[in-house]
Amino acid sequence: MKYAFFPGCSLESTAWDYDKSTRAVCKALGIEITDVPDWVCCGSSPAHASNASLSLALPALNLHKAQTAGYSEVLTACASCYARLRTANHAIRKDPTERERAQRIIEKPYAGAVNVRHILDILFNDYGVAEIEKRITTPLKGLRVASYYGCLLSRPKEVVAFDDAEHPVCMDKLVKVAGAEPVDWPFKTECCGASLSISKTSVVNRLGYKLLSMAHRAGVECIVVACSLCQLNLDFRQADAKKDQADIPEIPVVYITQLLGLALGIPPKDLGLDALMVSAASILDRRAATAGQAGRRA
Amino acid sequence: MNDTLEWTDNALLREVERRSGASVSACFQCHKCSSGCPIAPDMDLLSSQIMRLIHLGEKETVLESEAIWACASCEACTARCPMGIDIAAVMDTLRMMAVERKAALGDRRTSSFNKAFLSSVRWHGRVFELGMMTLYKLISRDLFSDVDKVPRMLAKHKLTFLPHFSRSTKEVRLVFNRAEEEEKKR
Amino acid sequence: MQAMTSSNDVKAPSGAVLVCGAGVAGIQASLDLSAAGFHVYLVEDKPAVGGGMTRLDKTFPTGDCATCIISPKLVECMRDPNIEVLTLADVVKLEGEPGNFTATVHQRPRYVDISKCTACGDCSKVCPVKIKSEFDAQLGTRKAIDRVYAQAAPNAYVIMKGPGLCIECMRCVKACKAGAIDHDQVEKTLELHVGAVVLTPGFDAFDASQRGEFGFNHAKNVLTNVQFERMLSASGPTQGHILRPSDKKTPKRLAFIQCVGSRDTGCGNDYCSSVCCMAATKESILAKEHEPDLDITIFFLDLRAYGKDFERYYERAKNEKGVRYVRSFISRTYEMPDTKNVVLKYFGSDLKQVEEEFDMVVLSLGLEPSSALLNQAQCIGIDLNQWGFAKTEELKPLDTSRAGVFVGGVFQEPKDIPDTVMQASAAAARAMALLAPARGSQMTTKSYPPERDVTDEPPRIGVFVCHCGSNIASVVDVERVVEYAKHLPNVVYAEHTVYTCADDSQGRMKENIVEHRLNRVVVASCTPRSHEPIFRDTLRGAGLNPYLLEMANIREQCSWVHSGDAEKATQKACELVRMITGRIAESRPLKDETVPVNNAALIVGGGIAGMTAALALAEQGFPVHLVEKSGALGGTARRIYQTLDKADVQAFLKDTIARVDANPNISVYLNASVAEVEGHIGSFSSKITFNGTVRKVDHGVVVVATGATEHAPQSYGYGKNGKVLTQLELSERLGRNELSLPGKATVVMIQCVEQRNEERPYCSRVCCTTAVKNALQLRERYPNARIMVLYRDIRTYGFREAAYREAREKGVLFIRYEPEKAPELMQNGRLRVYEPALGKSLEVSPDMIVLAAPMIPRADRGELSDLLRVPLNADGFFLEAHVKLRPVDFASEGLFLCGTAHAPKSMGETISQANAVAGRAASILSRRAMPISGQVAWVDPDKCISCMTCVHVCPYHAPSIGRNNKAEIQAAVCMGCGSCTAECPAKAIELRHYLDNQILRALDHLLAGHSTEEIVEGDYLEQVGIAQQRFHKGLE
Amino acid sequence: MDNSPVILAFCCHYCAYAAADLAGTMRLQYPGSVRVLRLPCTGKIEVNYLLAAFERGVDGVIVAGCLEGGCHFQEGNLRARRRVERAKQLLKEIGIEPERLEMFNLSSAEGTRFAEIVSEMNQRIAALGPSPLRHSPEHVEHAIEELRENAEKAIAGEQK
Ligand SMILES: Cc1cc2nc3c(=O)[nH]c(=O)nc-3n(C[C@H](O)[C@H](O)[C@H](O)COP(=O)(O)OP(=O)(O)OC[C@H]3O[C@@H](n4cnc5c(N)ncnc54)[C@H](O)[C@@H]3O)c2cc1C
Ligand SMILES: Cc1cc2nc3c(=O)[nH]c(=O)nc-3n(C[C@H](O)[C@H](O)[C@H](O)COP(=O)(O)OP(=O)(O)OC[C@H]3O[C@@H](n4cnc5c(N)ncnc54)[C@H](O)[C@@H]3O)c2cc1C
Ligand code: SF4
Ligand code: SF4
Ligand code: SF4
Ligand code: SF4
Ligand code: SF4
Ligand code: SF4
Ligand code: SF4
Ligand code: SF4
Repeated sequence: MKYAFFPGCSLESTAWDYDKSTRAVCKALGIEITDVPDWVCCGSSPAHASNASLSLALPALNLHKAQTAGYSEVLTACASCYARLRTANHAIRKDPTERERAQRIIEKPYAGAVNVRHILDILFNDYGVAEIEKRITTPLKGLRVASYYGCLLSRPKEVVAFDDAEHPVCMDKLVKVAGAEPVDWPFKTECCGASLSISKTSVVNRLGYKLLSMAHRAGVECIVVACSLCQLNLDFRQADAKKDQADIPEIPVVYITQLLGLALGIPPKDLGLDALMVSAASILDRRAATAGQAGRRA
Repeated sequence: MNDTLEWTDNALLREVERRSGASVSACFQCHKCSSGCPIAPDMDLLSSQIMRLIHLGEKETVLESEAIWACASCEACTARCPMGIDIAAVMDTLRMMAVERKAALGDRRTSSFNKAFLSSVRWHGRVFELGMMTLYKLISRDLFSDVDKVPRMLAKHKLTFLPHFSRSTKEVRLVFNRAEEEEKKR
Repeated sequence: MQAMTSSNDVKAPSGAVLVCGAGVAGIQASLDLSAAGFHVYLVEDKPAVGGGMTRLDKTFPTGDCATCIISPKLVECMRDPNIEVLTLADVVKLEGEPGNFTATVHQRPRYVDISKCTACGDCSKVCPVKIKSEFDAQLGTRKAIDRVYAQAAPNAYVIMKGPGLCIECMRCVKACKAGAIDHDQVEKTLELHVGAVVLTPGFDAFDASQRGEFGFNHAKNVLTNVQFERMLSASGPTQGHILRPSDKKTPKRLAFIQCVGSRDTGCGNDYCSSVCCMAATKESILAKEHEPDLDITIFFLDLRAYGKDFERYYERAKNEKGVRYVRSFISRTYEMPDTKNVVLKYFGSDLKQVEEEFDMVVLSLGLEPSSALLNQAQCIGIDLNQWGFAKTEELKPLDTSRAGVFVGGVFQEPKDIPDTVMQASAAAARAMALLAPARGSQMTTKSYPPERDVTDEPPRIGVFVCHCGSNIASVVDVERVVEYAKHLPNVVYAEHTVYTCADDSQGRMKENIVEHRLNRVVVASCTPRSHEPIFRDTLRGAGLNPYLLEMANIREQCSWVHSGDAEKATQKACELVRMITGRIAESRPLKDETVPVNNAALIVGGGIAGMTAALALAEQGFPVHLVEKSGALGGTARRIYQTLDKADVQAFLKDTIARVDANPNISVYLNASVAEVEGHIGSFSSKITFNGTVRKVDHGVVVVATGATEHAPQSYGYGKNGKVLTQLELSERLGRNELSLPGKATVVMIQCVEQRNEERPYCSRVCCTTAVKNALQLRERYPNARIMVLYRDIRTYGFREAAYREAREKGVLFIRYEPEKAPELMQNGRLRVYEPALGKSLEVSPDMIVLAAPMIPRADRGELSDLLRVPLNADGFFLEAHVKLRPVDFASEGLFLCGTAHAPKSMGETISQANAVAGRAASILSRRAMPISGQVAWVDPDKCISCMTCVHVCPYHAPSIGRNNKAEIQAAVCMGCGSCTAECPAKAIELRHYLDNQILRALDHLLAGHSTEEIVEGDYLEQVGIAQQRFHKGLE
Repeated sequence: MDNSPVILAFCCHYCAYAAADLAGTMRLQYPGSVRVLRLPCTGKIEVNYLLAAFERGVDGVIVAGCLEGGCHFQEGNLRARRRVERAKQLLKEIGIEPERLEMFNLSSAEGTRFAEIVSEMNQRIAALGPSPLRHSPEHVEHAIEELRENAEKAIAGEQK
């Protein structure tokens, strides 16, 4: 399995741990990923919100680079990049005027031939839980985990969804394969305020609190995410979100690649767990408890 | 918003429909969008009310509203509207129309952030977070929010003092220029 | 009158009709066709007939029990020798032409022989495979071999084969004593020669998982309305208890979400399902009756209470039952992880988002066209509309795109039961008109030996006790019952058989009747509700009068309910037999009489309804007297020019009038009225006055089609201000091109003017659609006009919803107003209205104001009501016999009603109903004589004291005071209820077959003797406390 | 035959009798004391029948008709209710507990309700004890025997 990897700006900075753990997990599973040469920012929501042509062209430029490098599948980990690349690609494929516009701006003949894929999709649908299961060495037994998909991986359904848009399950299945216990909760696809993270912190904090308290109500020990914005809003802003309401304990918010990495036996530092604001110590303890037993079996 | 509204004509409705590609006129005021919007508690007008105001041609009220800037583009509304109206796209369109109009915005923070973000991309090819944040704060005059976070982010290596550069910066600048040209053509 | 064509003439039409889909529509159509002299093949996809209605608990707007309404029809249908029911069958090909079709039907195997299965359930008991019950919408369970539901017809079991179903263990084969099971059955192909096809395949409920946001299949306490109906049903999986699936507790807060899968472009169903607003209202009322403390909230968009008496029902739910109606759609459901409660968010009345928690949520699913038929439409050769329903035209609602193939029920458009029943009768009438020459050509009639006169013989009773396989015999000691019976008074013969209803047993019964000179027969077996007709037929075959049969129900009411105590059950069986032998000793032979039928119809009112009914009857060959009060035919439709689907109404009207005038069977009386009506079903005699003359006519039926008019509003300056007109006036001006408005005119339409209020608590049904139609026409002519519709609820039910959307898309502005803040026309000519979703007022300067004025009954309706002795409802419209069972009949037989005289309705609906009347009337007019049941009341003139009590008591006006001043009961009119007999102070009336003697003698035998000498102490203790606990079946 | 109570149930054809059948189809279990007599409609119930039943010694009488408003003959069940009330009055006057007689309304889908009604009445009657007019089983058998002999005589007479 070979993919061109589009890390995107956040994986280079605020989400370097996501970058690190994605690369580590792919390596451990034998998924070959190579960075899109000279990739540029996808424009993210600012381009989308202020200049439709730009939000079409920047993804097209990147996808064309991947195509030129000989790839037909581009892998992203950041859900926002995924959504932007996919939305632009969808428009380019479906709508000839959009296609022509994109080609005029980037001055390249890109016509939508490349597939944009998210790491969850790859792990769940291409690689498959059965294969992953074979490689699990230290299952996180009994760890109660809420999967949080957010909105970017679910909507619009026709463009981005690779799972049930209202009740997605793929991350829960991966959690299960990691030996942990996926917990059903109602906010799987609720919005965390993603793009408002910097400009409207009060809104993001309110939404963060809602999500965290619901996760707590569901009795989870950890939230797993697949989007750098979600992680930022729930982990980095967790203290702020709970400021006025001290009724919920700290809940670590980890990337699915970090959780899976642990179960695959990858050392925590190779997964960037030290970047978390809310310590993942509780998860590590859980792993330690089962490590010996699992190690014997392996 | 005035206390008494006046139904002028369908001009605003038709403009928004043309630019967003969404059939706003089909809206039958079921309020499903408003009831599912995660940001609704922080909005001065709810999405279904915005649809109604568009019907009524209340251009100023809509474009001055804070709500269009509060929208997080989560598309919960679009995904579930029984009339298949892309409400999120309408919000995008309204934001663009509000910026074009060059009058005071209902909320400048989001648009400032967008400006800062894109200028970072324009010059580096990728986002340089620290620089972008500084720029954002200058434009938005929202100087103090989040300043406490910067040291922590630096400590966790989430922010760096040096920008990342793509090797395609020149190409990117050209793309920006051409995209702006394209937008004007619309 | 009926032309019988010889069968070797190939060109002659067939006298048989194929009815496809056996819901209430298919059953009604079949019964009507059979009654009118046609053979019917009733093809049903499922193993049992009955359709969607059998799953409902009670029905709006009357609260009638659905089972009570449909069960008798099912029974009647199953026993009708001219209706051949083919279950598990599909039509795969239809060749030929109107009058002569060949239908190819595939019948899937049932693996159980219907004729042998006694529905004992032994097989099901041993079957190891438990599956979720489709009938109970997955709430309950069933076995791989089971019956579809308790009262299923045909009353036979069926094996479900396929993955996860029957594992072919063959235990059922061993268990079945009747030898009914055959695992080797294969699909059969039948070729049926029919003259016409009536399609009634109905609906499937929307698949709730297509709209995942509502959480169906994810949140445990989110149910569909079909599941909720099953839950409310006393015979459903929870025995009528409202229980949350998550913890089987009674919920306290219940929410309904309306329009799930309807009015939804997103899932392609951008039509309204027409019934779910009322169904939710009904389900709320019922739920409140079950659990008075339940708080119920209905989240809705527009409340579509448009039908007869719906508005009152809705008001009752709101005001009397305290059901809360909230006008907001719900975006998604959130199941709380700990409590499994469901949180909903909505747009509250303070114009903010509100969050509220509920214990349970019901989704009001929409109706989609039958998926089974979607696949077959092409084979049948009919066009479907964009949503997959049958394609029809507004003014031809019963005709599909293929000639000779007619349609009725939900498959034509979503509709409720009364409209379904009506339209089914109408579709049947279309088939009757096509095949009129072949009427009676394929009817099965049985011949019987002459009846033995037993009047002077003392009773000689034979008792036949049935084992019913082991159903009775495993509990009741059948042989002991036989021995006991042998010693009962008048019993001369008794025996027991394994299956008394089996063919061979019945043959033997006939022999025994002859051999032992039996003149009374008692069968102790199952319920007479299903088997009495069978055994009555056996008696007739043996030359005995059928009323000399009695049944003792020792299965349903004995062995099955006392299976734990064989001794008591046996004793009870003996006593039941004893009681019934007492009764039968007093039974008398009864003759089912006939009354001669005059085959003409009198139709009062010459609007669309009257003319359509006249043509439908005249084309079947019946003479019609059409009486019109005004100087011209046409009625209200003379003022309407276009239908919603743009058909030319005036051309249609002109054509209809021409056909009426040209038809030699129709006599039209203009400027005429009916002065006198006498007689009863089959033979009426009336006087018509016209042009100063009086004509006496004889006829067999009466049809009331006197229509309705538009009320002249008093508000908004109507009548004084030239800018103000009614919707009907606008229709007229648009049609005549008499409208002149400035190009940029502002037109404001105000809906619900002077209606849906205290004075007129009903909805006129047509005005919302008319407004949409007129707005669209105005938009076409004045592209720059501003058109605004002020409404309370837009009631564009069914496919009219698409026009509502079209109007919005074309820039017509719809603003809702609340009755408390009604639009206000100010002194300065400006109109002000409060926009509730913004909380602001809106002002415009209208150039024209159009009022939706109510449709009101005609001022002179009382005269006709008195003349015909037919009732009016509280709103002044004529009142049908039974809203659901007999929607076009008056309570008195032989009198019918249709059109807007019945209730407000559109032209298309009027046409359907008028055809329905023709279908129902044909079943009377097509006979030379009407059979009337022998079980009727009779007055002994010697005892009658002429007090008139019976005249007042009888709901059907059967008794009257006759020549010698004594009461007389017209047998043709009497329905045999017995109310008069009980009320007559002189005890002068007897109800035949329920004579006082029969009842008293039964009591004598139950507990014989009058003396009170030997009074004993009872040993009751063991009886105390054995009352069965209510139990709940699994609710997984 | 034993001395357990005997309850007579007058059931209308369309609803109550159908519900009794459904109770059987659902295999519900209820006390064996009840005997059902079918009528076309409860509107046929006469005060006379109710009294005659008590006179002959039944311990309790159930009158069961359609739901109010759901009568297949419009309002027979409403009339029946009035007559049941009248009969109760008369019973009271002659010293029989009026609670021995009760009218119920149920739909044909309410098999469970039918079983409940029987259980309810059975308990009520059991608590009241046997009717003061109740005869011994031997007496009943004896009376039947007499009736049989009379009938045989009649048949014999006819044959002569
Ligand atoms: C939840 C709910 C509550 C309701 N409550 C009420 C109420 O209170 N009052 C009221 O008036 N109405 C109510 N309705 C509406 C009512 O159910 C319908 O009006 C009525 O059932 C329509 O009857 P039908 O015969 O047209 O269709 P159906 O009842 O659907 O019957 C159609 C029959 O045709 C069969 N069939 C389908 N396709 C084929 C085929 N290809 N070949 C052969 N057979 C086929 C089906 O198996 C079925 O037996 C309710 C509906 C729902 C969903
Ligand atoms: C205001 C209004 C607007 C409407 N708009 C539409 C619409 O846009 N689209 C649509 O499809 N439908 C519409 N309708 C409904 C449509 O008009 C009716 O469905 C249809 O015309 C009814 O026909 P009818 O024969 O039942 O009654 P009518 O048309 O009223 O005809 C009844 C006839 O009976 C005669 N009559 C009355 N009393 C007697 C008597 N005692 N003896 C003899 N003759 C008598 C009358 O003179 C009349 O000719 C509207 C109705 C109204 C009232
Ligand atoms: S969900 Fe769609 S139809 Fe409903 S109010 Fe919002 S935009 Fe209008
Ligand atoms: S896209 Fe915007 S308006 Fe729509 S639900 Fe999300 S935040 Fe609300
Ligand atoms: S055991 Fe036989 S007779 Fe009884 S229900 Fe089953 S198939 Fe029918
Ligand atoms: S053969 Fe099939 S239906 Fe019969 S008992 Fe076995 S599993 Fe059940
Ligand atoms: S508006 Fe129509 S589709 Fe919606 S619930 Fe009411 S009847 Fe059903
Ligand atoms: S305008 Fe007419 S059809 Fe519409 S709701 Fe009012 S009364 Fe009913
Ligand atoms: S109630 Fe009886 S007495 Fe009175 S009129 Fe009728 S039959 Fe005669
Ligand atoms: S038995 Fe019923 S229908 Fe017949 S006359 Fe008496 S009251 Fe009327």
